[in-house]
Amino acid sequence: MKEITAVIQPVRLGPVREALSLVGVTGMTISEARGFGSQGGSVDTYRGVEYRVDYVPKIKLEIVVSEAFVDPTVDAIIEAARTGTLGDGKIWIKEVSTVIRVRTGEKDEVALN
Amino acid sequence: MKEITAVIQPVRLGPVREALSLVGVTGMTISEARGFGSQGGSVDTYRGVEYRVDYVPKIKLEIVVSEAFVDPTVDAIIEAARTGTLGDGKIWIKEVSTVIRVRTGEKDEVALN
Amino acid sequence: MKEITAVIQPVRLGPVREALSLVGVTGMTISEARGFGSQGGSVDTYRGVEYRVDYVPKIKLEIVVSEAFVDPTVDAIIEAARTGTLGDGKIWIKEVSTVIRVRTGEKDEVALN
Amino acid sequence: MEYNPIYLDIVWVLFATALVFLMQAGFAMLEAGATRAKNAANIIMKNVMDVSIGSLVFWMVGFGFMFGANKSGWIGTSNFFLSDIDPATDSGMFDFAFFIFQTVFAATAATIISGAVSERTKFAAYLIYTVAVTAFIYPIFGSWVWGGGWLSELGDNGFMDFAGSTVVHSVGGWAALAGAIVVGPRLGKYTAGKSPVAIPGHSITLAALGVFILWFGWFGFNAGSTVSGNTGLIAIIAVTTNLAAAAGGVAALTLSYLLWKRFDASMTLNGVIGGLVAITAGTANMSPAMAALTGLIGGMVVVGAIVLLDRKLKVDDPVGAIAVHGFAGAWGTIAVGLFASATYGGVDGLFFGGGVGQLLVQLTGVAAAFLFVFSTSFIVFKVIDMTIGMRASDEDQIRGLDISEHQAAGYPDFAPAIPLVSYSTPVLSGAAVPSGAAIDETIES
Amino acid sequence: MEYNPIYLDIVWVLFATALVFLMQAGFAMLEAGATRAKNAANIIMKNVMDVSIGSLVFWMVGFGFMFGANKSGWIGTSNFFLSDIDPATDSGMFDFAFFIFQTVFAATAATIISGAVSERTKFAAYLIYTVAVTAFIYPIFGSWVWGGGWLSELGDNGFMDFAGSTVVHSVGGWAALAGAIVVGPRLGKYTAGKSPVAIPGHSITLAALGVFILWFGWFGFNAGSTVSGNTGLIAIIAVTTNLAAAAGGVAALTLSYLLWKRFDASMTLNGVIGGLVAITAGTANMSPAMAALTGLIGGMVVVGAIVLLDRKLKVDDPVGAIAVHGFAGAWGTIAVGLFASATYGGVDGLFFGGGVGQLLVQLTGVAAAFLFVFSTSFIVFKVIDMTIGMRASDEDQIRGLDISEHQAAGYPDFAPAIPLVSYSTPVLSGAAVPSGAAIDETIES
Amino acid sequence: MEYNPIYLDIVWVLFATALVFLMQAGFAMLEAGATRAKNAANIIMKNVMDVSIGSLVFWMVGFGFMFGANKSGWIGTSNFFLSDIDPATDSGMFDFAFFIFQTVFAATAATIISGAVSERTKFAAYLIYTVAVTAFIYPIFGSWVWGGGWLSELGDNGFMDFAGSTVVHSVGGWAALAGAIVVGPRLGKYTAGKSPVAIPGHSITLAALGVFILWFGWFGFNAGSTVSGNTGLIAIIAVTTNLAAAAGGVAALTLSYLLWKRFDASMTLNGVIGGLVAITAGTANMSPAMAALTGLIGGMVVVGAIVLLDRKLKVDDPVGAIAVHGFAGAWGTIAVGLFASATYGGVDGLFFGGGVGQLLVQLTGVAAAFLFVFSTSFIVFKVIDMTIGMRASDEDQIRGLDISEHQAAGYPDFAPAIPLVSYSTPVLSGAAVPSGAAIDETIES
Ligand SMILES: Nc1ncnc2c1ncn2[C@@H]1O[C@H](COP(=O)(O)OP(=O)(O)O)[C@@H](O)[C@H]1O
Ligand SMILES: Nc1ncnc2c1ncn2[C@@H]1O[C@H](COP(=O)(O)OP(=O)(O)O)[C@@H](O)[C@H]1O
Ligand SMILES: Nc1ncnc2c1ncn2[C@@H]1O[C@H](COP(=O)(O)OP(=O)(O)O)[C@@H](O)[C@H]1O
Repeated sequence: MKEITAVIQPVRLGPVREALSLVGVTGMTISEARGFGSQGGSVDTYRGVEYRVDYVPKIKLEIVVSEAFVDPTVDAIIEAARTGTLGDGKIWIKEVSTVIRVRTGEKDEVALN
Repeated sequence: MKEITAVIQPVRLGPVREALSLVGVTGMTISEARGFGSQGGSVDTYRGVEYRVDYVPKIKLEIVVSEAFVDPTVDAIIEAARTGTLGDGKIWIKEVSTVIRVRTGEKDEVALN
Repeated sequence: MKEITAVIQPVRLGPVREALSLVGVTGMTISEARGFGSQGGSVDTYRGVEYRVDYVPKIKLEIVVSEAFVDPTVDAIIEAARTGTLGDGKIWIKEVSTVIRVRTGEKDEVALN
Repeated sequence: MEYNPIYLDIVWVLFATALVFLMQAGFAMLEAGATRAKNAANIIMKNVMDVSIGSLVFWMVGFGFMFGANKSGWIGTSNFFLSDIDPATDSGMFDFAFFIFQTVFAATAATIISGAVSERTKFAAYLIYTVAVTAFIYPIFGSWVWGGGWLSELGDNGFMDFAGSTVVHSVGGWAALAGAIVVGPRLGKYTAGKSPVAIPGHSITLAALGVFILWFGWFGFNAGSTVSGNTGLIAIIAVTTNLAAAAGGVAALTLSYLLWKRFDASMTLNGVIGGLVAITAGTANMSPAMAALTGLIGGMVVVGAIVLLDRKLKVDDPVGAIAVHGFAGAWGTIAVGLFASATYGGVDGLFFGGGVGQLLVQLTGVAAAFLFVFSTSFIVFKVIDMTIGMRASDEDQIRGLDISEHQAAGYPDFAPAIPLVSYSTPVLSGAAVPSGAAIDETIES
Repeated sequence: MEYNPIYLDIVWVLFATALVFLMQAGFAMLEAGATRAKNAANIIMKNVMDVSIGSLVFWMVGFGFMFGANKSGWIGTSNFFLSDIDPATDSGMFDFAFFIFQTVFAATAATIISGAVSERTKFAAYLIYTVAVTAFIYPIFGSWVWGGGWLSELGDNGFMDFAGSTVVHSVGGWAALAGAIVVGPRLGKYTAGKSPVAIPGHSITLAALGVFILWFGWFGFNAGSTVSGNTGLIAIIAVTTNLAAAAGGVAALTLSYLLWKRFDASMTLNGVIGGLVAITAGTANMSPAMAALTGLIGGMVVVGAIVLLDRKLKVDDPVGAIAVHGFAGAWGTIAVGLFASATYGGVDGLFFGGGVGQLLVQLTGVAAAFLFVFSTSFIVFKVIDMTIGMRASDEDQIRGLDISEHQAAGYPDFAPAIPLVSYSTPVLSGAAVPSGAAIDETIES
Repeated sequence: MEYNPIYLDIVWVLFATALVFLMQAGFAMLEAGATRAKNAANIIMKNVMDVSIGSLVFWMVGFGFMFGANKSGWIGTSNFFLSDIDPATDSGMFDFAFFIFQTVFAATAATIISGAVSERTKFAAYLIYTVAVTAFIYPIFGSWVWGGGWLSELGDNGFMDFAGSTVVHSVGGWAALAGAIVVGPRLGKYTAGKSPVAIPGHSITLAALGVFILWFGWFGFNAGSTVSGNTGLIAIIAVTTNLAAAAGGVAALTLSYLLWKRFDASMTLNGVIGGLVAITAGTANMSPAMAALTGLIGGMVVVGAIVLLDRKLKVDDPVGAIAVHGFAGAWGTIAVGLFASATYGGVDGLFFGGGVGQLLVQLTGVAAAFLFVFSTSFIVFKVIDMTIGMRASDEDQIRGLDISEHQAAGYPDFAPAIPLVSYSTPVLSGAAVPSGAAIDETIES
């Protein structure tokens, strides 16, 4: 199984979730994050003093999937999250050795359905 | 060493932390998260228009442990976090190659005590 | 490629980001976290009843880097984040199999520049 | 010292002025609370600036157009910059008191609009409109009713609008309607299938604070409209005002519970204001019981109008200003023709044996307000839209107007990145759930 | 125009009415700020509805029970729906002013209760209780003191409660006590070992805003209780009110610093209100110095009562309403028997040579309030509990009443998922730290 | 009943007192909103305690020093604890009203300081200073102007400061300046290269609420300063007050837009207060047009002074109190010498043909205020600093004063860990961007 981490624009969360549902992903965990990268932040002002806000609001998705789902999941995210502008985000994939569903104690693939 | 990620119901955080202390886990990092899964969200209303809140509040725990601690840790979490209702959460485990304590520069197992 | 997770004191975020820029890290994702560890929390009072705040505010950094960057990145973080007091945080490293830039679909090392 | 009743009059008018002034804080909190955190700085800047600009403009020209010598019956033409007021006399001083009371009324009419066009209107465009409403639109209509103009001459008693259900509230409400139509709904407010999407505000506590402050201010708004403290009328006005507000809140809560089986906080808050707006016209002409009834129906009108605007007319009004001020204001003005009782203010309405005469006058005034204000406001907004543009870009709406218009977040220390509410999946009772793709189109593009 | 003092009376009463009305905003902000974010919409809905329902019910029946013709000395029996007021006369108008002033008083008594039962009471249950308190409990007790009833006949001067330390505040406080007992403590408030757990509120700024608004409103509450502007008494009342509030704040800060070595913000805010509640009875009968002393002790009473209720009696009062209104109200009423001075209001208390007579009358009134209000409220709450149920389920309390009762979060844009404060590990000074398992049981099950 | 004008005077003074009292809520919200969430409890505690302590201390000694018998012209020496007031007479009652009005004025002067020293001053140190300012510094300077002292005797008309641009606001502002200098800038406010770093406040909505409440309160502050309701003057005062506020807001918005091409919310809010502070001295002596001009310039003075203090003088004033109260107060006092018009208050300023006489008197008073208040405050703050210490440690500032001084967070339910704004990278227009290392040193060490 793999864990797919995706950092996306907050406004793309809706479409990404819809796209994931279509490819059969049934669960995920999301959290607020702030990104630093080529997109750059904004320059704000407070009483005449400017300051740079370096970190751009992002949403981080963590999705654990079985091997067979990795490619469709990644493709679905890319398609739904892409706007073509700087800051659309990154996806990265790591190996997961075990998954457990707390409620039932089921393990691995079974825990993911 | 392993990283154990656990997504649990916010209200179980207290018991989980107590349980972890009992099995000897001395550190962890937690963060707010929102979960999407079989639990489903709620249907709220705002001036007569209903809307679905898809994401359910969750707490995410990240705990880095040495091999010997993996099973006791996972068992402790499951026991303390389980309520038996939909949405109790998931636990998943990944391999960690290096751990460093910032304060001292200590590495790996030593960094975890 | 590797994913470096670093949990640091919030007030060290500025210096860490500067230090990372100097070693050439161009992107990262940060999020709010709360830490539990040897640092301990504070004991607050509310209308005469004391309560312990167990979790200390922390910032979590997630940085995906190619192998060559792992050591400079870790060293930069340690140096900039260290204050020498309890609670300076932990760094841990995991293997990443694939990285994709959403905007372009570029993969792996290329996606990281 | 000899007794001069004018001093108690001035004291009373200034007391009322202060209370009405504080309604600006009420509107600011209600509007900010009922919209998203990312637009909070923009909302409060609109509120601060409409009272600032409005105060200056009304002093320069608005007051003259409204209360200056009015030969035609259509507009006043003197007393600009208060040039007719003599500061050497006590009656001149009373005139200053009257002027400042009218100033805060004008500012109220102006600020009503800010809520309805919030979260997607450019700041500069809003400032220009504020000038138009406080310099011309509000004063001209006002002169017809309170400045001795043609509406004040209709029928036996003239058009009756004691404290401004129509003159202030409907005027604000219909201008808000024009603005909301011209600027269009917020990005993401309607799905491609045109179903409304709920976009809850960011703080119910601030919204409730705003409502309590408005209710407080309304004691000054209505009872101050006697512009005299030497009259017992102010007591019955306070009674009718409070009962109508209470009844409006109860009605909105009950009706929304019957419709949706929920104790809807936002509707209840709007219902209270609806009750207050409704009683404003007849506050000095009704018995307590009729006032409660007027407020009760006012609260229901608000619920109905919100649903009508949101679902049928597809007019996006984030705070409910059009329903509350436009519709409930019209209802309250009509109610005078129905429920007025000679025992209280000398005039009988239809249900108290006064016939339909006054009712027809009331309907005429309500219609005149709608036609004049909606059309002139629509033109002004359209002209602004075609020149500097009314609507913030989609990208700016996504980032929030705080950053895009003011380069500074309203809550720099607390800025949620996750829209915790998933605006993209409305579950409409009885409506088909729109497909994901359809929503996507509307919201993101 | 001839001079008629009634106009200044009406102006004064309406001024005071508006200020007392705004205390609703004060209570709403204080209560919302002192409770958790997940219950904010519920709290403010309770506040909006108790003033709305209270205004209507008090108009229908409450005012008649309280101030109607009272032959028995136990209850008024006329003037329902204000049927005895003649709108044609100035004195009828004054009666309207008196009525609206009394209405906002009744609403104050009602709203006190909402804080004490907050975060775990069903909304419908609360609404029913609001009807009971504004229709019967408050008016009946009120009739004994202010409606010419038996307490007003006791001793030489009758039971003295100028602006309602007992009639309004203790009545609210003892009803709150009954409610808090019947509904039980919030989920997680006590460990299995019955140690109290601190559950801090979500916004100290809103709580402080509430306290400042209450302090402001109290100038109307106390000085308005002359129901006349034609008296210099209102000036000394304003002085004693302010000094008592100040002294209450200083006392609570100092005492809590002595006890716990902390500058406790929440206690200080409660201390200010305690000072205000305490001076309310004797505000027109004491020297400034005695007023300061009454407030000082009032602030200390609040600290003591909070500890007593929270630790010994295990009564969970999230906002401190019982301590502040019940206990400090009782203290302030007794203080009249001790500190009243004939120089100020014609009556001497024990310390000014008046003997124990008045003190005994004061104690009788305080006891009567407790017995009548606590017992009737307890019965009403019990009946509600046995029929529709008072207490929200554990699951609903965990999710928060905003979602469970109103299907809408108070802060949809900012909803913290992590309870950043770990409610499960109280560190009680001098008490054993309870074991994890024990807490778990109480909080989660 | 015979007519006695004193009752209307008392009613008016108490009305004004209540409004001025509420300014405490305004300051609390403005200051809390303009600073970071982690210091919110500390800010509001300072505000609650300065009015509490100030009320007590001013009653004990301050009022006597300010308004007691003043033979020397330099300080009053009687009426401590109000010992000269006779409660048996109506005029004694008026004296109580006068006293309570002056109390809330003193509390205003005290609370101004809390904002300027916020986010890094120890709570105990602040309390001590509050005693000094309300017992001595404010009353002594006040006695020179309003207590029949030497400034009131200068020139033909004495130093003219109708409602306290200097007596209250500049006194507060210059004390704030001394405090801000002694305590030093907040950790991280200046880079090693001494460039200012922007540290935005945590809630623009609370800040705006504060400004609206202050504007509301100012109607009482200025118009109440007649200490009589039997005068038409209160009407023109309300007019000039409102126009100046409006003009101040417009000026600050416009000027900051010209300078930085941004609709700066925080500057605009400060500009409104600047307009109000500026008109306070001349509110009863100017035409509406001159009042608007005074406010307009007041708004610009605020913008200029903020930039001056922040960038050139390196004085860290988180809420802009020094610019708003010190500088705009001085400007407004001088403006009386320029714009006063005999038509309004009997005295002509320079531009109305009155010559430079009054202007010189005004300048003398402004200078006296600065010299006396700045030097005495500086000494008091220095003594506090050398004994118990003024400044919270760097570590305490990082954690926030809520935890370090009060052991309780202001927002326990919502506590952001990430400083979402990156305070460490100021982008100064026209200034070199300082290097990371340099900033690091200042901020973190
Ligand atoms: N090396 C990295 N490790 C972790 N997250 C990264 C990294 N680089 C970028 N990110 C995340 O991806 C987001 C988008 O990256 P950015 O470089 O701004 O745009 P793009 O990916 O379109 O080139 C960043 O805001 C950050 O959250
Ligand atoms: N595939 C997944 N990847 C990551 N997190 C998941 C995944 N599936 C579920 N979760 C997390 O676990 C939580 C509980 O899952 P859910 O399916 O609702 O209930 P249960 O695990 O009891 O069947 C979700 O809210 C989500 O946070
Ligand atoms: N085993 C662990 N797994 C994950 N995070 C940890 C672990 N131990 C500590 N941490 C994180 O590191 C932070 C600092 O650890 P702590 O033990 O308090 O101090 P130090 O690392 O200086 O000894 C904690 O607050 C927590 O966020």
